[in-house]
Amino acid sequence: MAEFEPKIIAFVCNWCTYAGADLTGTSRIHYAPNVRVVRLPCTGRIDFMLILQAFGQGADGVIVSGCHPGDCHYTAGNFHARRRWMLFRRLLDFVGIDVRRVTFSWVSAAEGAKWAELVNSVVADVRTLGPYEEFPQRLGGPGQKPLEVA
Amino acid sequence: MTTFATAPSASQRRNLYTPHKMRIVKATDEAPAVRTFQLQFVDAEVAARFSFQAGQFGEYSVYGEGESTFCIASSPTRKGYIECTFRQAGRVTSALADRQEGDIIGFRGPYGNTFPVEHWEGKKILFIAGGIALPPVRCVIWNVLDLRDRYQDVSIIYGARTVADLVYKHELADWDQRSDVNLWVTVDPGGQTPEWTGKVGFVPAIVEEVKPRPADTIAVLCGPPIMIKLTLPVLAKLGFAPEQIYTTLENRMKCGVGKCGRCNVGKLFVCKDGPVFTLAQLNELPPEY
Amino acid sequence: MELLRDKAKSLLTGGAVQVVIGYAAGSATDRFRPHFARSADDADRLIFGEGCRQNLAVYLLKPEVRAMGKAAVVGGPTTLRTLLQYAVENQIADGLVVALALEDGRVEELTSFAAVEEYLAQRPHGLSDGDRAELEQHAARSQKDRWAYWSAELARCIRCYACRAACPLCYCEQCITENNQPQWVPVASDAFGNLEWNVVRAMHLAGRCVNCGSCAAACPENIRIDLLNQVLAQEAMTQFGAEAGYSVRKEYALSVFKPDDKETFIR
Amino acid sequence: MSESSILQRASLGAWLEAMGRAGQRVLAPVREADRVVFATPSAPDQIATGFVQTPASAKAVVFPPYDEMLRFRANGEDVHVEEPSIAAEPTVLFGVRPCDAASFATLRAVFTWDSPDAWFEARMASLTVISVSCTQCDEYCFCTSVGGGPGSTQGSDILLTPLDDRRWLAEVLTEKGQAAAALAPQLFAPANGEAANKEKVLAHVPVRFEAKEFAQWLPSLFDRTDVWKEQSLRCLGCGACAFVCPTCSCFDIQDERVRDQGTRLRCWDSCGFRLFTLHASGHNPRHVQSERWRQRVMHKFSYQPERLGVTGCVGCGRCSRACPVDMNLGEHVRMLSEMSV
Repeated sequence: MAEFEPKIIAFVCNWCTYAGADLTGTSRIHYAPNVRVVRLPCTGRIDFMLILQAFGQGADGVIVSGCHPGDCHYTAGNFHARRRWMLFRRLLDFVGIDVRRVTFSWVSAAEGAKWAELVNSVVADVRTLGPYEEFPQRLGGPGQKPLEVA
Repeated sequence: MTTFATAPSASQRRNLYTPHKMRIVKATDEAPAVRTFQLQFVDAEVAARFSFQAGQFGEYSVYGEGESTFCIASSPTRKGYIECTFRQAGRVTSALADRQEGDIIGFRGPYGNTFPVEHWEGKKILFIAGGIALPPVRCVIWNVLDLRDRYQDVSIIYGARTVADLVYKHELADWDQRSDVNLWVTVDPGGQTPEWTGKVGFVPAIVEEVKPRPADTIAVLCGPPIMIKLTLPVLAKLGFAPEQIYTTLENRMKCGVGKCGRCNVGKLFVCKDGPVFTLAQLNELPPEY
Repeated sequence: MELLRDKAKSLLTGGAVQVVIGYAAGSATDRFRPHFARSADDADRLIFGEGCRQNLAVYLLKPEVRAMGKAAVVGGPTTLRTLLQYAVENQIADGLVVALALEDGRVEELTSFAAVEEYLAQRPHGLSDGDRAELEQHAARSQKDRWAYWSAELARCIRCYACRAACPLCYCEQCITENNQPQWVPVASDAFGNLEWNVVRAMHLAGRCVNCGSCAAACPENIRIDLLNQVLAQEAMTQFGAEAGYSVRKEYALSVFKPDDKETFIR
Repeated sequence: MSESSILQRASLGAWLEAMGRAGQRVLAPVREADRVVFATPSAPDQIATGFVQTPASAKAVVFPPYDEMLRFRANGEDVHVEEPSIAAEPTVLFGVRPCDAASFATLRAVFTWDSPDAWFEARMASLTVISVSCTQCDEYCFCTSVGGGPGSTQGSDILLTPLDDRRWLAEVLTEKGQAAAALAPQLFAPANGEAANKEKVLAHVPVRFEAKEFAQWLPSLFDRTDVWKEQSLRCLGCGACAFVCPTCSCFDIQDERVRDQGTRLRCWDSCGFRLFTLHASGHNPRHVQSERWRQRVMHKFSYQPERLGVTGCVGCGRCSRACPVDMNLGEHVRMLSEMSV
């Protein structure tokens, strides 16, 4: 059986982490291709529901990353996000969702190397955790069990 | 991955919620955010068996977004296709508005009752419509005009907020040319453009100005609630009896077949006992529409 | 009970308020129902007891009740905390509501947010020992057991939204579940839709919930959804020292931040 | 068509096993945590006793909270559509109350009039209802006001009445009932006169109003907005009453999509919700809670009796037990019916 290739979704802020990831590419730094990057204006706009939607559509791991505190293009987006993440992570853990599959980080536009290292380590961690089969899949999605046809 | 069997052909279908596939053969932009689709059934067998009457509606679906309820805007006298006109308002209509010619959408119907056009033979017909409510009236207009000799005078009073909001602009021009149709097109005060030659004023005011005579006349009246509320007294003053006035109600609908329970006005289901009602019937219903 | 009824009558006959929102006897001996007393006779039906659990502050935002004029609302500390959270969220103006705080048979009339704040300051804060113990017991389970419990419990949710209707702080004109472009929270009561709804409900109340228990009391499936709010309230307390409904200062856990908020998991 | 016999309660296990061997899924009231729910009992003693009514109804057997109506996948301009099979699992619903048995007639009236619903018909056809008469009731029950009763046989294939804690009087009422009894004929002994004892053990459910007479009178109350407003002041507008109700059949049709594939679902809906009648223009024919409460009462006690000839309510009391603010339908309807005097 081919080795399990985890699907990782990364929600990143446009001004820092997305630029950082871009720098990773222009610096020819190789990193695991399992990540799919979704760009949002700010971590303040990265709604916690996006994380649930990602898992509900087949993701095995999620990365949420943005500007370091103090660097936010909108001044306070990442500060609010941090508080939300602190509460949301506790709720996910309490409900029994595997919080090891959700990674929060700050990656600035200059930290191309950190982005590569972050993605590689997340992919490695999630690969050991295996596919996230127990998370309920969204109805209508590829994760749905086959239909008993008329 | 499962192999997808195509849906069983119409005849075996017992699941009444599965739509027929229809292809968009022509898409026209009538007004800002208002489009008309001309649709043909993909399955020839369904096309052959399909028939409808003026006033009936259907559930038009965009797979993945849902279904929307519009009347069939074309006349039953025109074979081989149906038309629908809709305004982009919510999730489904926005998805519909993005569709191009050649795309496939779903259609369930025809549902609901009809305008009793055959009983109106030999009478004068007065059509009054406002804004996006012309489509449910237009299907009756063409039905009558395609059998023009069976009816006396045909008058059409149609108004919209602005000139750009008028739908079926080219058909309005056709009706204007015809000698056997009296047409008054109006725009709300302030909605006219410098080149505008039609009337200016709200539809109720224009009806008052035209002073249609009720004798031996059937009135078909559709428009936004405010227009209906202000036009009915005018017709009453002119002597129109509630039995002579027909309208079609627009309620939120999901199933279209009298099951999902939401489109009732009093004890009547608009999808089964309507959507076409006479004013006399509406007057007996509680004010729940 | 007599104290409450007399207080209500004096407020009503004196014209201080036009309606006293309290409880009256219900369909069975153990059932009580919200009661809108607008006359002295109505006031005679007011009672208060162990089974009175629906947070009556929820009615203060209903148009039908607002149309009655100035209201007095009966309740315990969580109802009072709801009033202060309403104040913080600009839902009701000071002086528009009279609170009738009930505790071991005594009735205290509080006519301003400041009075409510002071009354609450002398009462115990945070989760009760019972709530905390129950929460710890749930949290102490293994991750697998927690998921087994919650995925089974949330799968039973029938999405009747009684939790949302009963919660005084769930007052959005158009709830996120009613947005369908896109339909974030699925309409069907499947496993994913239920998980999404219950997490969204808890998160949208994070730092705002006053732990009145109306949601769990309203749930026809008896799902302990109040635990999801309590764990967030506890976390907001330990992480930010923030507790909803104890002050009129315009801040609560997620509406403000501190540049040096400490956390242990962000890389 | 009904023949009575005696069934030893101790022999229930044998009967249930016979049903299982015959490929029937058995659902019965089972105690789970602090609640009684419909589930497959692993043993007969698991079937709950000593309760008046289950919190949720059994309608999910024929009208589940959500149903997949079709699946689709985009294919360029075209769409592949796939329909789920209509086949239904043969099921025995054991231990429901006479009011629940009667409720299937209301659902059948809605789902089969005019254009029959394929799933409902298939599920009803493969359902056998074995109900147990009520020997106790509570303040919320009012089946006797809506044409039912603690020992009513309406809608049941077999009605069991507990004569004492050892024996049931078994009334086999339909072919399905005969087929179920025929799975273990040896368990049924002749009743020889025991049927007369049935009335003695039944619960006494006070009659609160007379539904037929009330149905005539109710339409004239439509315009009494003061009455509807006063009754529904405390109603919070949730869907608990509709979702626990055995005869509520209103549903929503929603599409779920993930990228290029998805499914069309039928989901439970309630007339108490704001979106139920909201027009795209923002107009809402029933925009305040008192109008929605009026619709609930009118639909069950006037429209359905008049249009479909069935009661819209079987008086099981679930909505009143489940309501967060103790809206008691039986009490409210009694008040409305007394207004007519």
